[in-house]
Amino acid sequence: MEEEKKDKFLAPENEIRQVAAPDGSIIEVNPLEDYFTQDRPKPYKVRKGPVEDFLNWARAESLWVLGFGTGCGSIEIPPLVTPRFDMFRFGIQMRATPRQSNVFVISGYLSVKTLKRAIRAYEQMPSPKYIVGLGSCTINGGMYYDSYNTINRLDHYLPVDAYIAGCMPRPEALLHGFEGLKKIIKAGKGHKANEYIENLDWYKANQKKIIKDWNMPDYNW
Amino acid sequence: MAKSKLFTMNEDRSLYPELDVNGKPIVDLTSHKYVKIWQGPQHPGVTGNMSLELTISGDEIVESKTHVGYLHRAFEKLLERRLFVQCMPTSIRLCVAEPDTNEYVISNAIEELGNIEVPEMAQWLRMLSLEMARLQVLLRQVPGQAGTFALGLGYQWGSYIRDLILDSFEELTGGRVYHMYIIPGGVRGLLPDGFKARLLEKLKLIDEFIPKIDKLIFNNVVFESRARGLAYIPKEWVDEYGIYGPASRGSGVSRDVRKTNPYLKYDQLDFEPFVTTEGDVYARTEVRRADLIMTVDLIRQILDKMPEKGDIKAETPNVLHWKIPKGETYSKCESSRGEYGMYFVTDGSAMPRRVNLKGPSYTHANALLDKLLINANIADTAAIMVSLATCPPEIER
Amino acid sequence: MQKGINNLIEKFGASDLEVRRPGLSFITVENTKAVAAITHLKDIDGYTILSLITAVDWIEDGIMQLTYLLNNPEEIAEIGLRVMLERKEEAGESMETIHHLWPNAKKWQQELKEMFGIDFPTSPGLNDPFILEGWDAAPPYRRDFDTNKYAEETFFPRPGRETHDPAEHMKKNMYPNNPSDYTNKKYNPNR
Amino acid sequence: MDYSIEKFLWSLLGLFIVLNWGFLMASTMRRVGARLAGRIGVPMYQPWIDLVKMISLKTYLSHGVMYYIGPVFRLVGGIGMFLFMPILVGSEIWSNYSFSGDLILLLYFQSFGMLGMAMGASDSGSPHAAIGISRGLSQFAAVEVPMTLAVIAIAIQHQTFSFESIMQAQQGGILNWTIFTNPLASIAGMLAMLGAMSHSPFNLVKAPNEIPIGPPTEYHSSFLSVLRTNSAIIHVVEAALFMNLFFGGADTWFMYIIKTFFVYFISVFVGTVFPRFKIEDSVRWFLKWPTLIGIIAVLVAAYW
Repeated sequence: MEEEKKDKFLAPENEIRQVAAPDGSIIEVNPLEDYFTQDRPKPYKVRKGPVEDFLNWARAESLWVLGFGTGCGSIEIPPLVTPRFDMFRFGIQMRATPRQSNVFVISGYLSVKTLKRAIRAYEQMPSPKYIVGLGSCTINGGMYYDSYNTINRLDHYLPVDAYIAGCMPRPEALLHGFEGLKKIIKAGKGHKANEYIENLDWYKANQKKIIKDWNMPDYNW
Repeated sequence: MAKSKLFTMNEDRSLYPELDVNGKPIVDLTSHKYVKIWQGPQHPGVTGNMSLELTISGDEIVESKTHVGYLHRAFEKLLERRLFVQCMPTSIRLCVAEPDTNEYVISNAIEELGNIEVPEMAQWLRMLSLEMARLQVLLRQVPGQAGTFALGLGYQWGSYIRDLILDSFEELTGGRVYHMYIIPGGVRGLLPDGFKARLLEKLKLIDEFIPKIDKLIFNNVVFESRARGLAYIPKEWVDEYGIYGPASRGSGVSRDVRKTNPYLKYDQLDFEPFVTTEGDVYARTEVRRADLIMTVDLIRQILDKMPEKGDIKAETPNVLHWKIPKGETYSKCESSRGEYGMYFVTDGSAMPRRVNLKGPSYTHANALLDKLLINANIADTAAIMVSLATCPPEIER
Repeated sequence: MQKGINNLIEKFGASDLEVRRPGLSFITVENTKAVAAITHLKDIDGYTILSLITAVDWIEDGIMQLTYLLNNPEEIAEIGLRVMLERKEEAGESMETIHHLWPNAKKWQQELKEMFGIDFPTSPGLNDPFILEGWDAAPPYRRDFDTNKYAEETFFPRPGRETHDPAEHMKKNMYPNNPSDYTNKKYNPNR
Repeated sequence: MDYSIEKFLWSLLGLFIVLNWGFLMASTMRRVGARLAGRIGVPMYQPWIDLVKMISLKTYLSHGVMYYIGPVFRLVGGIGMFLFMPILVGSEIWSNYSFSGDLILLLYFQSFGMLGMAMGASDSGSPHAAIGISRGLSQFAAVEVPMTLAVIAIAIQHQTFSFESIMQAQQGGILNWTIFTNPLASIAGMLAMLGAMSHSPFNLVKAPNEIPIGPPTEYHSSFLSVLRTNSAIIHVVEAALFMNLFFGGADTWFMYIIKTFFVYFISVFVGTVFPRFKIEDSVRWFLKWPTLIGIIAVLVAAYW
């Protein structure tokens, strides 16, 4: 039964297939196992002391936000880079790729389809990484509490450092939320990424409960 | 017309993949000639949360497929579980860029089926809020078109004025993005004291803004060289593909609900939508620029012609017990992207039976975008999407 | 406008004409004649724009209604063509496809297949996922699919959310002595 | 050439100054751009914080050996350009390792970093990186043509391939600068500079809303900090290269900073008001006017 279900949603490029090697021999390729590492991530060591305090200060003062507008809250993110709000003043910048960003702003509701992409993007970010849940929808489902396609509680799927309430939060609220995140990081508490890795099984079980077509490796390095 | 020559339909296609019966190229990905890349959903060049599955050969796109559904919240299902008054806060979130049109189409549908006559003052105020919403969208969109070519300066200037317009919205309605000003039966409030003078003061900034972006964007050599001839839409496609609004007016077909089916008090205003025949990205940007000027003019006319006082809301039944007899209607208005309609069915109960929203992006972003992107350069995808003003939440709702 | 409707009634046996407002009418045609009627409207009567295709689930009557909204830009008229299909318990109503008339139609049909389970044989890409991904429950827009129940079972509702029926709540808290006051009172901000 | 430890330490000090000046210039330019848009912009010290933060990231992953070597090659390209170009005119301690044919070596080092990046980025496995790097290499090939022509014209004019001699020849008054003595070569060279600086309209290598963000898509943490360090150095050094060739070089550190700032400012200024070219337009543009001017400059220099 489990096998059948898996096959139903497997993307064609991830199917097990025969490939001709350069020397002419035929080899079997299972993309999910051969092309992706199956390694589990390990939690990093959290240090203490003045050096770490300085590094935490640097992490807080240089927040690179992933440019991924997941929901309707993303309409209030572009104003942050324009004259009225100008978040560059506070060392907050937008990055286009998850590899170079540390902050993931989940801007509003997450549909199941987007949650899958959000998990992939989050897992690719280098730690320490932070998630800011924007809007009521990430807290308890908000407006869409009874929708079959949007998640209710973000913290069951991804570790959230800070929530910004409102529907939708104003850009000022976002800036305030970033200030709050900075305080958390400077106090040395911004290690939710470790929590995610320590409780990976719980998170993965929750994620797999709603993402029925899990055609990706367990941890997207 | 000579400028459109850059785009020719019958060039030599011998180097390109063959087409199958549906007109889709037959692409063999194992031939090492093609690469499949995804633009989106996490991609700064994609308008909103959607993605394009592109098969490219070099920098050229040979096949494109739009993927939507990342923003699906099942509005139409949720509205079936809401009272008519509860529909309002939910429905305005259908399209976040221009929520006022949602307010209007659903209020209008409810009024039409519930036989409610909207007072005149309320109609003028509705028109004001719709035009202000269009204004704030166009202030982002016109310079945003250059932003897709990495000329972000105009966008910054435009956003500054847009924030001022949003301030006016806050004065009028209390909300910055979601206003819920238009409600079934009328509107929520009169103009605050001194609102007119302050708004007119802000409109003067736009008069100064237009010559600035003319210099920066429309007379810019690089912008012209990239936008001219890009994503040419022939006139014949307008009906076939269901193209609305600025995109159709860029191709020489005047489609504007405000003119064809005048709603509210649009028949008392003096305006003529701008039409050009070139059909490329530059033409569509020009149309939006003309729309911006026209919207400013319309707001001035509205402020001028509107009565000082009057009823702002018709009497409606108690909203908690409001039942509407069985019926169906299609209520539509002109949004900044084109005709924006809502098919509304009631069955005599306190909740709608079925709501179906039809935004122009549904047709723009699916069949049309797939078609326009073929043979385009991947560098131009963002520009083509923005020129069609695709708004994914109105596709999947 | 009138010509198109007359044609529909005479040639295709359409019935139940409902004129909603000048320029918008709804009319019912039999499902076997629907595609012919749409083709006639498009090619001869000038209804060249397909505004939308959607479905309404009349579960209590056992009817699945399809609505094709066609627009005539010359006469500025719209006709909503209702097609009544027999509703099936387990989805899978079937209707002829019109993707050959408009390239966009296949997307609507794809959506209807996904959301309502209505089948349009020979429509290209009908079974490709469009909006939902990895969906294995019943088509969600059918009336018998309970979205609240599904959401509560699938997602993790945050404890503490209370739902009040507004009518009951107001009766109890605002008009405890005379509930009929509440029912009769009308809201008028001008007063 | 002098290979003493003392010389090496002076060069290292120069590199340190140039690196910090590069960071300061980067944030200043971002502030200038922000002012045009009506914003305040990043704090002056932002690049240093970014650098510390990138190094302090805890996890990183690798895509193979070339992935490591790519940023290092890029950095070597930047440092190499710095080391073989004299910093100040006529100064013994600030002359670095310049020698009589350093101009040729410098042209080579300009492309060295790009090639290293090409290897590293294509190993990172991201299709955007591959597209970005193929764009970058084709544009660079086109930029090199007018650039080399301008350099040849100047070399013919001064009959030398040595920086020191070219800089010395421009001393003694503003009218001795190459931009006045050989305007054609200067125009070709400055147009090529716009391409070499990778600012809009020629920033299609990193075009953020087309191929986010080109070759460094997969680079993060320390790898990215190396790239950032390099870009700080290379912006100053590129500006210094054009300053030395066309604007008379600098005789004090103060002049060095002023002149590199303004040379760099030209490309930022152009970038703020022009959208981005497509790669084919860009290549065509470089092979048209700048190349033509460059050829005329060489002919003029050779046969006048």
